[in-house]
Amino acid sequence: MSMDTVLFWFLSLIVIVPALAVVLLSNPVYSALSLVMTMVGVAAVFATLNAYFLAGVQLIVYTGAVMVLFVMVLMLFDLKHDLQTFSRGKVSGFLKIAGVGVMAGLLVGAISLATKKPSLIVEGSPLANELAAAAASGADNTKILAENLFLRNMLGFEILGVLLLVIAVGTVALSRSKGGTHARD
Amino acid sequence: MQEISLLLAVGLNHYLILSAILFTIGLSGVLLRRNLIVVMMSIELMLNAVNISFVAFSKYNYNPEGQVIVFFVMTIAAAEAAVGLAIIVSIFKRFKEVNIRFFEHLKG
Amino acid sequence: MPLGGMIFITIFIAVFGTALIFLARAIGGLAKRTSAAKMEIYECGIKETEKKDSKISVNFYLTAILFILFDIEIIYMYPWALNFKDFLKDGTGALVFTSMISFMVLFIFGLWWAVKSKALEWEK
Amino acid sequence: MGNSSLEIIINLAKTVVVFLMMVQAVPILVWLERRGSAFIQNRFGPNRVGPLGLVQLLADAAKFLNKEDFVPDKGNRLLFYAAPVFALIPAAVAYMAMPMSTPLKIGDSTFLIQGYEVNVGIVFILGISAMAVYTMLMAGFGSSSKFSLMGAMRASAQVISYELALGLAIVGVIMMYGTFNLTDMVLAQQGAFHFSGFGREFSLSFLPNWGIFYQPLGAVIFFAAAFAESNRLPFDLAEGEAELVAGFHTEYGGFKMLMFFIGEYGHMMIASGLMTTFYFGGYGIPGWTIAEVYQTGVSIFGSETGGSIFSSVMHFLSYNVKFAIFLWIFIHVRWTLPRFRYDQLMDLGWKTMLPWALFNTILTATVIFLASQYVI
Repeated sequence: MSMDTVLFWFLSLIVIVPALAVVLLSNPVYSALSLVMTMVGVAAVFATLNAYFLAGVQLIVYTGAVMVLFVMVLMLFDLKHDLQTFSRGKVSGFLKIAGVGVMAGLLVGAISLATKKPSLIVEGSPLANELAAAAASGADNTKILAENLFLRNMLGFEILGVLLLVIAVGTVALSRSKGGTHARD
Repeated sequence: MQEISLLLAVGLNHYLILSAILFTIGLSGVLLRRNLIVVMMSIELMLNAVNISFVAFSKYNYNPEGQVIVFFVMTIAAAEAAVGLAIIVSIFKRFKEVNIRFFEHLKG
Repeated sequence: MPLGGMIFITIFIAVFGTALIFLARAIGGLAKRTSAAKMEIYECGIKETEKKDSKISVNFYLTAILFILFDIEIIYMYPWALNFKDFLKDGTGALVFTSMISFMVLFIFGLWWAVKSKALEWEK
Repeated sequence: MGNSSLEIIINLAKTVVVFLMMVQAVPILVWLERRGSAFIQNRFGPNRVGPLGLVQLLADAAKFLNKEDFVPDKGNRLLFYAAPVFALIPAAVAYMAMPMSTPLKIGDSTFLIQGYEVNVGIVFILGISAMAVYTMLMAGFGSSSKFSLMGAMRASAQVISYELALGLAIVGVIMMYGTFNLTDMVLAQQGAFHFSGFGREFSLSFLPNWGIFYQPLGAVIFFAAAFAESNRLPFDLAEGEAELVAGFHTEYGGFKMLMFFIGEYGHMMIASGLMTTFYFGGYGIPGWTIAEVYQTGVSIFGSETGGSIFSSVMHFLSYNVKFAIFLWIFIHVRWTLPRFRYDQLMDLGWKTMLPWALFNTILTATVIFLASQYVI
């Protein structure tokens, strides 16, 4: 057993067990904290895949920002245990079965597709050789990521900037809005 | 012999299966849970599962585009969480309730 | 990345901290229930009142939402800053510089809007 | 992690040693803080137990151990106990990545004087120390007290607000050194002040090549934001005694309280270490390059191992002197400045420091851009 193998199995445990806890625990605060654990595990999985910068971004964005917002909102509401955690009835029973079916289907599909090993390697694709070299030496490949992001995907980057601006404006407006048709009081 | 090599030689398949399991857990969370916030968290789980497979493909196919896409997905996911939670909070302020069963009122 | 070391030290600290808490509990013992008031939460000596409706200001989560959006914009600057000198050497510097400046203009506009719409105002 | 199993064991033991060093530094800092505050306020401070009151903290620890273990009835027991344990983790795991000296070469083996080296050091430290917010939220929610919850909300909103200014101040540093790796940054700050641009070379032989001379505004913003990050006065709104009793640790006492303190001092140490590494040359000694120190060691001890040990020890001392100066500034500021009001605090973070940090970034980028394009 090499170090990487042990790490992979340990990390998949770290990822999957809290993920199950997110779905199964009835207290939403515990769910949120389990999700934080999953996010940290996913960051570690990124690190085993040589995506060091993305692992850091996962930590900063997900555990440091998004999940803080989730936990803050949960504490703002002060929800205890959900009265009715899971959905009931015939329709939702069907949904449960369908969910398990999709799970099985995805697993089988993934395994069968992957074992065929289609050649997805783009021969001579730009930066591929650099990435291969970086992967072999275990060095930081953020510079390759940056070159790709800012030279080849500049339009997407600018559009995301606009999107973030629109969302900042929208959320402020949304949380400031008053009135509406369904107000109870 | 087959089982032992499956355990020892970690490759692309392993990461894909991990991603598939995580995605399915997230999907069942969306389908089964009734708390809106937990539903949102399950969506985050699904997005993370997709990210794992992107990064795995990026590593094993030597293609940096995968990592850039993950970067974009993270941005979109965070933006989605921000908007979603803003909506949930304004719903909660009005109805004092975050159970989806309750939102049948919002019909028509 | 030395993931093994990180996982090791995290587990070590968790075990260490738990052991310390149990040690303190073993030496000091559990709190003796001499009266019901002792086990209540502290509210300056007044009898505790159940909080049904939390009175926490909405501004807290509004701050958190704005934080997420601006934080991501800052994260985008990291790989750009890392590679900026290399871009300049490659001759693509002007293009990348302009694109980031326009991105920053969007950032400044968002910040200006958040300030102007009084989303960041706190009661004095 | 290393090649042989012996190296792996030594590297793992090293992380434990760094962690214990951090924990051991806390009593000394608390003593320094109490004596320092007494000195500033013209009092005595702890001076009864042991020489100069140095053993006071051991006595305090023994007293903490004897306190009875209190959990409020209404509280959430799991979160209440988990919060102090979790308070130790982010600070320690992040501090491990700080380079404290030159690597120690003994025979064929090389040992880094740090817990472990992370090649994306800055991003790693920022990401891990951002997780400290959960400690406060867990403690605030676990005690289910109004004061705790209010304190936790305030503290977390404050920490995340200042994280923006902190993260943006670092962009200028990354741009200058072109790396995320902390060791590479320290090596880039060796020698005398020099930089090339506008088609010529600038150098000043009497100044060290430290980041502070390139990024003065960034350094100021970084340091102020670091104060807010570690919840120290003048930014300790989370535990403003006048309004919130003690903030998120209102319900805590005894040893659990002490663990929160270790976490808080850990964040102070990270801030000081980062300040040293980014802006003050890390472990480098001004006017004495690493190679020269190594040669001096070789000439004194007559062997390469001796030179390596000498270099490690000297640089470790240099790092710790700078580190201690910043820790003292933390303590001194705490006892000289009054506390902000909450709206002033948020205004300072969002409306003053964030725009200035942005200005710093744009200025740095523009200067670097112009320096590479034009000749004076």
